[in-house]
Amino acid sequence: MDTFFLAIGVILVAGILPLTISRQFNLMKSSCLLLMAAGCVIGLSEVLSFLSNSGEAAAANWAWLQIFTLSFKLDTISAFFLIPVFLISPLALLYSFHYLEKPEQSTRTALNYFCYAILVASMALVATANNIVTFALAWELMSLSSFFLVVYEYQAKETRRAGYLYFIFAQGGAMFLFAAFGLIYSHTGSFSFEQVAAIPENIKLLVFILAFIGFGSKAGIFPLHIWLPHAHPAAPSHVSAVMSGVMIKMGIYGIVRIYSLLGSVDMTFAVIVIVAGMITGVLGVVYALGKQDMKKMLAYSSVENIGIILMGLGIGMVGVASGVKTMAFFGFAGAFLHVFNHAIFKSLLFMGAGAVLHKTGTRSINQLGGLMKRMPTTGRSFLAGSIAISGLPPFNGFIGEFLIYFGAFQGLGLHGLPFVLTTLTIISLAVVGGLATACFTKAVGLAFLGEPRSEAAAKADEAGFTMQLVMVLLAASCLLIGIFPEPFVQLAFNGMRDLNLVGAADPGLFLTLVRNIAMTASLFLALIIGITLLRRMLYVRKQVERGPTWGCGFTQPTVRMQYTGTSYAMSMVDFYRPFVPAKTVYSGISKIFPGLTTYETRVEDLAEKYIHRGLIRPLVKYLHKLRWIQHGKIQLYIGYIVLAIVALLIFI
Amino acid sequence: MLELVFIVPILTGIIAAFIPVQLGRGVLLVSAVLHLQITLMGWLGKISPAATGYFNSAPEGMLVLLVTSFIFLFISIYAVSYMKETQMNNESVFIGCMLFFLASMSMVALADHLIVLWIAIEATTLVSAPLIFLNRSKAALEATWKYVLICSVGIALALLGTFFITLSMDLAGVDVPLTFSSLSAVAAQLNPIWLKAGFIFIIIGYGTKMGLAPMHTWLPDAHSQAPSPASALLSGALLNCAFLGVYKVHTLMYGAGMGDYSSQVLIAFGLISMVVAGVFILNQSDYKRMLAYSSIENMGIIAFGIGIGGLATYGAMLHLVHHSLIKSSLFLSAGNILMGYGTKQVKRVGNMAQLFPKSFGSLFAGFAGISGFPPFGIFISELLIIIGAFQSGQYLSVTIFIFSLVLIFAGAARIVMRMSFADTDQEVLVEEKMLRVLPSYALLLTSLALCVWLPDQLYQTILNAISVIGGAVHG
Amino acid sequence: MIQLADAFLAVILLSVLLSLASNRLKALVKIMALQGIMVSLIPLFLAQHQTLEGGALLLMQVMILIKGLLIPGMLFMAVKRVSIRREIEPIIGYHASLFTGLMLILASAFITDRLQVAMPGNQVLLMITAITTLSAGLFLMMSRRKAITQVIGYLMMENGIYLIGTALAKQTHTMYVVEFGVLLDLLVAVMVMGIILNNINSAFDDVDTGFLEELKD
Amino acid sequence: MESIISFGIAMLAAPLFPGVILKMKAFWAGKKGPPLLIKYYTFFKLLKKGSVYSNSTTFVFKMGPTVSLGAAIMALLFFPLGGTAPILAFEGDVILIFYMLALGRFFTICAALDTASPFEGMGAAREAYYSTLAEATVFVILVLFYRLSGALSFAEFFSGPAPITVMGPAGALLLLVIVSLFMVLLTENSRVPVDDPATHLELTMIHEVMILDHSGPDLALIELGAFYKLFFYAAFITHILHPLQYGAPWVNGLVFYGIMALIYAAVGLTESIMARFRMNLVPKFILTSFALVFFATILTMGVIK
Repeated sequence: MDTFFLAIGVILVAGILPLTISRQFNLMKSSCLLLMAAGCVIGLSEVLSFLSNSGEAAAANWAWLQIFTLSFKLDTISAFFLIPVFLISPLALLYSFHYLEKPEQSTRTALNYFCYAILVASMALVATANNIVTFALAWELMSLSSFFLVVYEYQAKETRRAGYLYFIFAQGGAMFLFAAFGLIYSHTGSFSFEQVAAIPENIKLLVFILAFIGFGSKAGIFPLHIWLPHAHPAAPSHVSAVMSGVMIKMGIYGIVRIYSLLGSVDMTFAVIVIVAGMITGVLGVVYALGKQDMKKMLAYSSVENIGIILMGLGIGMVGVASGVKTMAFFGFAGAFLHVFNHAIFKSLLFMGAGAVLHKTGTRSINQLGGLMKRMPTTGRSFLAGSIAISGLPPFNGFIGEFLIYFGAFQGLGLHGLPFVLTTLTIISLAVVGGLATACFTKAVGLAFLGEPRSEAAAKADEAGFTMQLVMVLLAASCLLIGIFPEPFVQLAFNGMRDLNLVGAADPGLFLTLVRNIAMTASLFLALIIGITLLRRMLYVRKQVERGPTWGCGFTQPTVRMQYTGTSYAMSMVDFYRPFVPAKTVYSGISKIFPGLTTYETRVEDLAEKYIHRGLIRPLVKYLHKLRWIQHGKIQLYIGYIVLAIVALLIFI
Repeated sequence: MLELVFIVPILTGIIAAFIPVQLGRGVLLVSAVLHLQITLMGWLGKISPAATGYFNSAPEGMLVLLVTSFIFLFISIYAVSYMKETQMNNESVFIGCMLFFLASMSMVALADHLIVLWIAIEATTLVSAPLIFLNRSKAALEATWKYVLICSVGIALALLGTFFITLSMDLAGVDVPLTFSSLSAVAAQLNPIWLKAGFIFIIIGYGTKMGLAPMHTWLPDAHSQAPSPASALLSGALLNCAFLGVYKVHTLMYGAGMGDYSSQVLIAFGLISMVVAGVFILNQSDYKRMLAYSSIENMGIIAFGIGIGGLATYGAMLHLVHHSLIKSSLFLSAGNILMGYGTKQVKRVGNMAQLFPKSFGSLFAGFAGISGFPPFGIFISELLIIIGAFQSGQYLSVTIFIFSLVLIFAGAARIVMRMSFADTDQEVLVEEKMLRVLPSYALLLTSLALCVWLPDQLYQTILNAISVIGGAVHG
Repeated sequence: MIQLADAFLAVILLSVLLSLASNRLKALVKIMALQGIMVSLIPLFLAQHQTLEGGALLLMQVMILIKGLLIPGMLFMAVKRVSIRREIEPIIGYHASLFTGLMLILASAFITDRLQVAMPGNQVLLMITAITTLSAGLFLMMSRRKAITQVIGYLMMENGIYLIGTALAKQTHTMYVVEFGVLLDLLVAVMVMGIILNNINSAFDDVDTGFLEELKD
Repeated sequence: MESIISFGIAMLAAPLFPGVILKMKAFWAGKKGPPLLIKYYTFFKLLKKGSVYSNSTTFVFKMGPTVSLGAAIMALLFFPLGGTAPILAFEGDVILIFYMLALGRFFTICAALDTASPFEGMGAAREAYYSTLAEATVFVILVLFYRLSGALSFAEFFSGPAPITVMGPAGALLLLVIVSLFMVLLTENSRVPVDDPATHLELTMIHEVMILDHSGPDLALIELGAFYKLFFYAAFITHILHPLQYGAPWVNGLVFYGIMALIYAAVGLTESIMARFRMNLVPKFILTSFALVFFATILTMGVIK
């Protein structure tokens, strides 16, 4: 545990140091980076060695403010969730070296690094916090620091709006958590997490629901996700990478943690999680498909992946509740692994989108195109990330999804509700998988392939060195994990050790399965290489020419005739119409010789629309009516006092 | 002779009225330091009240005294710079009234006798009225008028309540001095009906002063119109003093076995205050009024916490301390902003992060603190109150409580973000002077420091204060 | 003696009703002076106050001085200076006010009746008068537009509180403090209000509270 | 060894069967039609040619044919062709296979978008759309099969002691599956009524329009991949129709290819008697297939305890 705190200390120093030397811009950046890397490596080594040894959970306690203890415990679940924290954070910071390259904004950059370090440290503390107060403290610090990171580019109105929305959701979610904690405390009479399992069953359910809402608002569960597609695009890309890749996983961590603490085998928990997961997954990906803003699309895709993770957890919970051990085991393992994998490819994709934004100044897919030639490294990495996030073999995204599928299939032998749930989960996973493929073919195909749709895209060039380096690293690890999944699955496996409900399942089945997948993946790669070689041979001494694209008889095709993101996605989005309201703005043609006409289709977020229309607006309206009470008339003010007395005297 | 805490400021206040203003500023600072020193000596047990029939050093009083004294020191530092820069024309009135104000509040903190407490609270109204009226604008006039009239009515009712308590003594045939310390010993014998009536009138009366809705109506006007150091004092110290009155009567009720009733009343007032504050913080256009409503909210939180009992009382007391520190800091920042931008309108202030970075820092930190983000203390107090409320099974109340917290947060965040980040065409009129910025940071840092390390003596004092009403901490 | 006390109380009640019906400010101030003196004299006739000490007597004299002369005198000056004679269009009209006054008396009688069990001595009329005065004072503050009338309402309310105090409390060691408190309160509060009144007048050329409704949300 | 031979035969025979479709269509149209081996001829003709690449394209364009062919071959590797054990099999391979096919589609779509042609974009969008729906159907079929066999592998579905077949105890349910799988076959392989590979109007195509810019050996690889994919689906249906458990491998093989020919003929028949759907009817068509298997799956809740 000491090593862990050493790591936290180093990370904090990495944050504080830039504040003192913000004048030397590059020195500041590199020193912060070095310290952060050092801290994270220390932390990572501690965590990994902890995971690989079957040691007891390490704990540390300090007395704080007389009545509290700051209590930390490193068990395998925390350790597993710490891996992305320590892995992605330094990489994203390295990426930011070339991303934040305005020396005139050195103070702001320093502050950004400071908040970044606080965020990393607080995430690590969230994952190890072992009592109510410690958890709440770390959680709130995490929200606050990430808020500052989101509003980094505060000049833009959009950013301010996004920051505001995030702030509200962060605090609102925290309040639900506090409520859950309050409920826990009221039954255990202690701040500690240890006795949580002792509270009555019906209260457990309430605690779980409250905590689920609280954590869900951080993780981005539908319909609590609406801050996500605003905040992630608004934040600088290294921050979105960490927020999307790592921070929202803390919400998942919270759900896993509270589930494990409650230690209840009630099916209701599973139903809640699985249903939320299905809705989140399917709607997340449909919205992602409908969005033409690259970072927004990625944000919705994070929502989708949270849905997949929840489905995995839900399958695990169904397994626990109905006593099917393999199902439980595979469900949780899949969810855990997907947490890890998603951290890698989502941060990769955000970095790719960030590089594009950095070089072209636009996030709109409809303005991009042809970047694969202009930004080859970024393009290739983004392609790798896209395949991975679509859950396709032989990349890492498939492994997690496969485990979840496998777990879900194990549940098909059940009867009644569990059977229906697992069937629906499998269908949802399939639909999500298909749509994710559609979504990311759109991203790759329209932003990186084809011809540039705007001047800015045509003039783009490759991103800075550190940015490329990080992306290549991440892309390589996507493929690596896909082909050699065994150690990583083992990691997830070890991570679940302290998830007391699951118990030890048969690792043999697991490992055979994983080895089979690995073998198939390698075989597939070999096959592809083989076919490629064959293709080379077929082209030996053949005439190969270059020419314009076949225009099907159109003599003067322009780049503007290319399919856009909107047109690509619209029929699919249309299919989900009632849940995905699309708004069409069409100016129409009224004259014989039509002038400038516009046609635009936008996908609106159902949750956002209805929360705004059905909740916020009426609430504000009715509260606004109450403002009458402060009307400035002193006579009535005295009347209030009299009224208060009368009211109290009546109730005497 | 702990009475020195109010005798000294009275004397220096009188002196300040007769000497040149430059010296007066010095007198203000010296008195503040002296006051803090006497307070600390009182805390260390070196001196205790001499007129024991009228004053005593009850733990809750000592807590309020310390907070008042502490923030007064920083406010006076700020005020010195503020006076210089605003070219205040009636500075001696300002200094004198500040000192008298301090004296009257210290007296409230020490008062043990019911009537002395009442007199002292009434005195706070009267000596602070000139502070609010200092600008001599029409709006200030209106605010002062409302302040004086509404508070006077409220306090007159509190007097009636005090009569009822003496009556409850007489009817029960209890013959003890009319002090809280002796009454609480015999509280169980008091006539319950008249004690209850007394409680009602006193909570209405002092509640008016404390800013509990629906008797809060004067507060936003007064706090927004007063010059910023005075607003800081009004919000940070005066409200606590009024709360002290409510709290002491609540202890009597608790002692008499009617704690449930008074708790319910406190919870109700607390929640109404929070909801009302939420209503007005949402879409508020004047940032000083926003802060004023936030004070109403926080008084509501304190009342709620006290009403809930148990763990929440500890939270409420902590909340009192931290709210005073943070809110006075916020009012000082608001003063800087007002000087810098020359307007109280939220929509005309903007881009503070760039134009007004130091005040931006203190404003935003203060906002984060008041909204319950760590590392500031309100995080702990709110958490404790919520936990306490769950523990006592007040599910409906805690739902409203959380709802209003979120509501207020949403409203305040909008305003603060608009001021900090949005564009503005307003020019900055005055630069940020160190002397005006440091006090608000110092106050925030104190809250932060108390969140890292709470002196045992402070902790013990809070425990002593709340043990009377059954408040305790476990775990 | 008791009859005399009742007569005094009747006069006080009458003054309350009169003040509710009066639209002339000068008359109102005069009524208040009368009421103040009557209220100050009441303790003389009460059973539990039979043995008046020197201190109490002195205090009573001071009270008469302040309530009967000083404050009304000040108000009178204020009325003169602001050169307004009438209360314009009260929020609740004079007839209605008068009617409300009567209702208040009824209500007070009802409340007193309810409280009977818990009261010391047997001062039913005193209690009725006290509550009426108190509530009428509040009513006056709520129903009139001129700031000066509101000060008068406040005075009336204080009178009521003082009456309740004397009615309920025994002449014990606490009493001096009570009376001292009331006096201090009255004196300082009304003086502060007077100053503000003056300022209101010079700022707005009127003391109509209609001008004082700018601060709102 | 048996498996490898069987696989080899399949690899070689796959281009033969599309010829059956053409013959069938010609028969119904009263024409003579192209020779049965037409697909082999065109394949070798294409291999001999060179290629023209669009200026817009990148390496992704060239990866399209490679990956789609690779994915289709992978699918056949795991399939128990003609009752022989597949070359590769493990628990859960079905999931992997269908995801492999999705990977092939991913690259086909990307390759189409790489050309910057509006028509190819259109085709890509349709392909992506319809396959998301078809995928759901496929996975419900897997759910049903798991219910029936308790396994997640083609080998165990069809070659175990209790193979899944219409002749088996749950035959009635499987009839529904066959119908729906046939619909998936039509969809995934771009046959009429979902798509018309023989039309002339690019606007109405799906798969054909996506590969407009491919030429020479690239096109040949794509065609080959398409044959294998079609073969895979047809084999899938064949196994459900009839359990290939005659003991002697060559009997199995003969029966297998006989039924295969029938299925291809059925495809040809469908193409002859039906016209291509309007685009907005296609989703309904696929959803029908989904509904059929979903219904079957729900029925298992009662039938199989």
